[in-house]
Amino acid sequence: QDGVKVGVMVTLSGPPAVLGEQARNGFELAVEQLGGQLGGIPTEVVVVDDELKPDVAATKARELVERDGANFVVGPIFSNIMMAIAKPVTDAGAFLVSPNAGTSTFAGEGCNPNLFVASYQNDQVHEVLGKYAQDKGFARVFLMAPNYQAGKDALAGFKHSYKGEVVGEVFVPLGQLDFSAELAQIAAYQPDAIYTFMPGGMGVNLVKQYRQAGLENIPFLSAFTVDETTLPAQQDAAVGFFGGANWAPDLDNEASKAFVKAYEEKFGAVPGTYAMQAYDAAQLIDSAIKHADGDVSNSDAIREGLRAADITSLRGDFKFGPNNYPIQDFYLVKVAKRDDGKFETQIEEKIFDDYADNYADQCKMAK
Amino acid sequence: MTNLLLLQALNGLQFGILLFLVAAGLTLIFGIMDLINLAHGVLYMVGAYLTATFTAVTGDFFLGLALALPTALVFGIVLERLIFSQLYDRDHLEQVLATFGLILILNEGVKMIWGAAPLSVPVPDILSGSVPLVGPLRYPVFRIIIIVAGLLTALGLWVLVARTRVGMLLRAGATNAPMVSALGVDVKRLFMLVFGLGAMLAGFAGAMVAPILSVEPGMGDSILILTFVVIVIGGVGSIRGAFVAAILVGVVDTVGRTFGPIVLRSLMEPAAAAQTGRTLAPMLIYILMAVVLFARPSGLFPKKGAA
Amino acid sequence: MSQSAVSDPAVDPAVAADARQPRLASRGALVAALILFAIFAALPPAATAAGDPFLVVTATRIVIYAIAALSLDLVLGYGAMVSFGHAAFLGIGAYSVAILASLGIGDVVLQAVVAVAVSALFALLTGAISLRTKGVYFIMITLAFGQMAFFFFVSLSAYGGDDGVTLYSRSTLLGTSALESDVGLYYTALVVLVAAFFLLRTVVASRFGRVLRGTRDNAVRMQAIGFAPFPYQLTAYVIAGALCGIAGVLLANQTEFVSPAYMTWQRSGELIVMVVLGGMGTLTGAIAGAVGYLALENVLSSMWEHWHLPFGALIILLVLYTRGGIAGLVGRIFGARP
Amino acid sequence: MLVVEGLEAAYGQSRILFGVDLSVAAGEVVTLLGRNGMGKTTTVKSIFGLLKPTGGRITIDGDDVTGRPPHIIARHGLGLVPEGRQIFPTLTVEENLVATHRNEGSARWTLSSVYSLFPRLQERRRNMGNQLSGGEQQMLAIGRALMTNPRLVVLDEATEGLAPLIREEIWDCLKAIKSAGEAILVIDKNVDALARFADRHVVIEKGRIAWQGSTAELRATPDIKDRFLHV
Amino acid sequence: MSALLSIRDLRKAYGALAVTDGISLDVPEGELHAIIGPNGAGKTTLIHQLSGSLKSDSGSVHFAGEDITRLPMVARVRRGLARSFQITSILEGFTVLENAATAVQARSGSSFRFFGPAAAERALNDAAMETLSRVGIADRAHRRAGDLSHGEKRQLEIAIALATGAKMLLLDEPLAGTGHEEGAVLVELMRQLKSTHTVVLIEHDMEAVFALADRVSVLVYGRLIATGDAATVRADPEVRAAYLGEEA
Ligand SMILES: Nc1ncnc2c1ncn2[C@@H]1O[C@H](COP(=O)(O)OP(=O)(O)OP(=O)(O)O)[C@@H](O)[C@H]1O
Ligand SMILES: Nc1ncnc2c1ncn2[C@@H]1O[C@H](COP(=O)(O)OP(=O)(O)OP(=O)(O)O)[C@@H](O)[C@H]1O
Ligand SMILES: [Mg+2]
Ligand SMILES: [Mg+2]
Repeated sequence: QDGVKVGVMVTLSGPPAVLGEQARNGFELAVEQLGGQLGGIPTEVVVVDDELKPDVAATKARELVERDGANFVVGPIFSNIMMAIAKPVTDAGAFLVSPNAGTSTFAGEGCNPNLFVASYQNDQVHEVLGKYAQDKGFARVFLMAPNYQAGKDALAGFKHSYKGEVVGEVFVPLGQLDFSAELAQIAAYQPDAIYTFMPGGMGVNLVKQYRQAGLENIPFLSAFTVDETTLPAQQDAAVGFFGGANWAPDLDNEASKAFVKAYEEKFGAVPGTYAMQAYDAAQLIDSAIKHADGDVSNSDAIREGLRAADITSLRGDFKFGPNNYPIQDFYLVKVAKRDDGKFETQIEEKIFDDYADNYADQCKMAK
Repeated sequence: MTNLLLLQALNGLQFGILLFLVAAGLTLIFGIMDLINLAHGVLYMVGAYLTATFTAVTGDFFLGLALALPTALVFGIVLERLIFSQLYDRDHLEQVLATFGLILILNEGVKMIWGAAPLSVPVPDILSGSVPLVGPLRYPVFRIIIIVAGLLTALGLWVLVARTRVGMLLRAGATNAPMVSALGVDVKRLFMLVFGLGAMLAGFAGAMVAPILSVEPGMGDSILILTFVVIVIGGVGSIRGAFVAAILVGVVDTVGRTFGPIVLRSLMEPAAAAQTGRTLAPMLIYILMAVVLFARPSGLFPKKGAA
Repeated sequence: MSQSAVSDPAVDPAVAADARQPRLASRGALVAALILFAIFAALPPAATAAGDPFLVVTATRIVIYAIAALSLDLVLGYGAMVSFGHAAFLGIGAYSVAILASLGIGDVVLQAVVAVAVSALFALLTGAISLRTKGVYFIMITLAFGQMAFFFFVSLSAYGGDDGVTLYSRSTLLGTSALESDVGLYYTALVVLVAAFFLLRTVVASRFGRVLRGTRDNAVRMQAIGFAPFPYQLTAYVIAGALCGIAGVLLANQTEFVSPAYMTWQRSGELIVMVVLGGMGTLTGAIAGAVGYLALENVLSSMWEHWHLPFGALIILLVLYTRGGIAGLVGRIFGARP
Repeated sequence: MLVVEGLEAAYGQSRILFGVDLSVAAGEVVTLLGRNGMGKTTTVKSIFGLLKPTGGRITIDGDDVTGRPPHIIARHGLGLVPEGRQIFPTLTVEENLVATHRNEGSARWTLSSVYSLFPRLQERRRNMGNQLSGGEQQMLAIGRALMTNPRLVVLDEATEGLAPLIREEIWDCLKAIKSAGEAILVIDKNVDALARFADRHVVIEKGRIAWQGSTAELRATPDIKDRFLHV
Repeated sequence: MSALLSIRDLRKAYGALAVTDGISLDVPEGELHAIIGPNGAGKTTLIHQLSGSLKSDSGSVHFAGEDITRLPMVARVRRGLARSFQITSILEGFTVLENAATAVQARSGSSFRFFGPAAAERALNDAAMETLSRVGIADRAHRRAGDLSHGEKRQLEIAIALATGAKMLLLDEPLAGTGHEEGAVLVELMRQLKSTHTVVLIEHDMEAVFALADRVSVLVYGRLIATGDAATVRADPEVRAAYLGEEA
């Protein structure tokens, strides 16, 4: 079989569709810039919507690898979908390259030779802010996250590197609209800072209401709450709020600058990490195929190629740890309004250098 | 602590009124006209999007609102002509099916027109900012506006349904439309206009929450269930019931969420308390609904004379 | 909107036309079902021949949902009990697999027994409470219980909370690994479907079924002739729940993954949609609905990013221009013939 | 004022009416007689557009209303007291009456005049429609029709379930209506009572007009009743 | 002689309005007892209370010596006390035959049978068919009940009550809405029933009442103002004033 087939499985329906679209765009942009080819061989990209339904995703994933004979599956955005598709994809001998989801499940004992995470291990981003809060000497911090697995992991991650006093720890129902109750508590506690993980629409609600409640004088530390996918809706309300990331559009390196420029021209929106990571995922696959001299059927060569991560990542330093999760730098980012009126996160300071996740050592990769 | 409790009660009240505002249009279409309209949520979304767009164009929230409302009305009437007018005499479940289809269409349509990224509607400057309450606690002005809007809507609806001839004809038509027309009333036209009104109310709710909530595709889906919960707890067909239920849900949810854990901690050791609290919090309103319906199988204010 | 003798909008020409229509209709439904089953049975070889063996995987999913829809039709179509929390049983079934598997009990028969037991118990408890209410109130109170079940599993960190758990292998069938092969799983599901269909078909025609249908029609009258609705409705509810639990067991094996996402209210809604789409109270309709809904979803979603648009439009058209869903449509086409 | 020619109607496939002719002149009282299931109500439904006629022609004061929607037909001055009452259960007695009240201006029938006809309704004015006794519902149905101030009242079994006394009052009321120059089309089994003030009688048999004639003729040919009504 | 049905001081009020206001009455086995009275007197309410579809505020009802005041409707039917509805209540979706057959099923064996088509049970259908012909709508047996004409529905209403096999029937205006011929059939039916059933009959059709009733009670504003045989009641001036008028 000549040529390579890549299935891009991301969430394209429902509110989170915007994340999926960024990832898809990022990946397609990369393929386009590589001349419509990955590893110099004819490339077919199939985009699939996982509908954010694990069982649908599982079936569609099998369809990709078993029927359509995809060699790589790039996806997904969300952890619970990752749980559903990892097995079918890797069992079929194909490679799963995640442009965002990075659950701990596959980072430790559950690590898998055919599963590569091009983003980060979920906890790391939270640790960034924990570390920052620690270094900054915030004595009293208020924590808030949605009441589901990722939310619990988030606060755990923060506390991993924050040792100060947690004055309040609140889990709000998923999809909560009105945060008055929580904001009232915050106002009452008057903490040195709040830390929150409030993805998607919830983040938009929270940021707007936080500002309206007149709490902006309390530092707002967050993860996946103020980023390029939500800023168009938060706008000025989010300016000055903090996030953590492995990259930001203003990162000072050539590749990144070119990428941001190209992306904005093509899609008229500021790219976020989702787009960046998908772009890198494409580069990784490209390099891997090259490494295998275009023979995608040679899994071992492909695997070596991926492991080598012989690419110029948009985020600068990038390599894989023993568990196929990245080792990279992490930054504190801050929301700013650009001269052209658009909003983006900008790098405030580097928090971790060549940072690996805490599960890597538990991974006994079966060769 | 106590004045925090008070504040939370106030927040609950405010959230309840917000819920009623969103449910208002549905009390008309589902409660009174007895049409199970799952598309209520998407109409609410459309209202928010229209407001976002018109506000962006005109640069003024109030202008945007003024343009969005009539547009929503017309939109509702068009939908009524095309689809709903044929659903009145249908089985409830066929209505469910058709309006489910409409949800899919409108959600997708909105995504195609406005894109998947959430939109922004800034709070109008005059209404931004907050007024001081006890101690360090402050209260956003815009919230007060929402409360006022909700109360006015409630009053208006109640008068329309309980005190006017239109209201009577609506209730009559809902149980036996052919008979009403046999007595010389153009039920079709009446229903068309009232449906339009319901759609406009949904749109109004969408417009009012746009500045505090994320305007995004599917924003109506989760709120849809809440609105039905409110109407059913209150007793289908009772405006008063819907209002009381909305407040009840708002308060129970808010206060329960914030003080439930504290109560639990006094009952069991922290870890377990936290765990139970986390498990129960999202169930609260459903437990509330189950309890209410168990005690009062036709809601708090059962419709009088319902066969 | 309630019917009224003044204009009898309910009167279906086909029904008014022929006295023996009901019996005819049910015979038609049987034939249609048999045809469907034949197609199902022939699918795997056909798919292989057509060089698309993967079709079986998609078909398995359809068959499993057909079972769930079928179980819902018993309460919804024949008992006028619109359960908006039916997906909870799907989830209970699926989790019985996951949890038992993690305890080292890997045989599907045992898992199914537990699934049935737990589902039945859940149905018994929630049903007993829900049946105090009627109509829309029943819809919403069942929703409430469905949501409680959902959030319970979301908070079940031991099994991944809302992230769910991956099954490391499919269940064994009486010690054999029959389910490991897709075709094996497919035929197992198909057998369950066919069995369920004929079981329910006899049940609705039985004395019990008659009481159920009578109560749907006019509960007051049924009481006045000596039937208390409650025990019959509750029994039906329990049967439906148990059957749907089995569907859950199969679903877990098909996706080899279990998560609360199987029991969201949206999922319950989809089940209702399938039944109504296919035509309530015909059993065959429920199967047809599941096939129609999932096949359409499958085809359209692979064709166009904005597939929800045509999908929604089709559903609306079906409601507006056919009475009684797919079954009604088919019935009319053939009924029209002299 | 009402002229029905060759009226045909069916429920789905089952045809019920096969060319019914009948007419009611202004100020005239016409009865529609026939056994159960012969098509009386179906005729009424068709006249009011509640059932789309499959054939024939219906004109009111000359203009063709065949197939027009019910409210248009009703606004031509027709008032219906339907079979089986059909009162609105979720409205109070008073609301039932005022909801469809028409021609307020030249109102011959107003709330007070209906109440004086049926004092019982006034006592129950706050009751919901379905919180009335069968007879009270019947009174309400009649009152409701009168409140539309029709020029032609159509009563389909309007005295069903009414106590003898009330029945008498209804007859008197109909006489009054007649003398006020309004027309009446009435279906009722109390033929003798009707005969006291009706002008013409139409007997319908299996969806066809089997006989029609004046009260005098009806009295003159007693076998009519035996043949068609089995009295 | 012991009464089959004996009512003591039965009351039901809606708010201030006492609808049945201390009714006491004995109906001996085999009697056809008619209750007449103005509209809104409380007749149907009394039936509701006797059949158990409405809870009484106070008073007692004994049936065949047993106190059934607190029993639910279903239990009373099972003891042989069945009713018909003034405002037609039938199983519209069923065929006419199935309507009756269902009623027969209620008294013959358990209905928790999940196998074997009920529609094929000869015993049920024959018994049902027999009742249908007794009320004179056998020829409509296979029609959808909802498609019957009003009068036909009224006949079916009686058939169902009859099919329950109860030994006592509470008939609420069985003749209302039936034409002359059908009315005649029903009157004849009730005459036959007298030999087999105890009947409480509510009617506004005086011809029928005075032709059939062994005894007649007159209910006015929730109170029994007179009870006795047809002739005496008919003669009673109070009754004439309150109810009969010139008629009869
Ligand atoms: N909705 C319906 N669908 C089908 N057939 C019907 C329907 N309503 C009535 N029929 C049939 O049409 C015929 C005439 O019915 P209609 O109601 O006109 O009789 P009617 O003369 O009013 O009798 P009644 O005196 O009992 O009211 C009857 O045989 C009846 O079975
Ligand atoms: N739910 C209710 N609430 C209030 N009043 C009621 C209710 N139901 C019935 N009533 C009143 O109770 C009185 C008795 O009603 P009932 O039906 O017993 O009369 P009835 O003797 O059967 O009259 P008819 O001969 O007209 O059927 C009526 O005046 C009615 O208005
Ligand atoms: Mg009739
Ligand atoms: Mg009565």
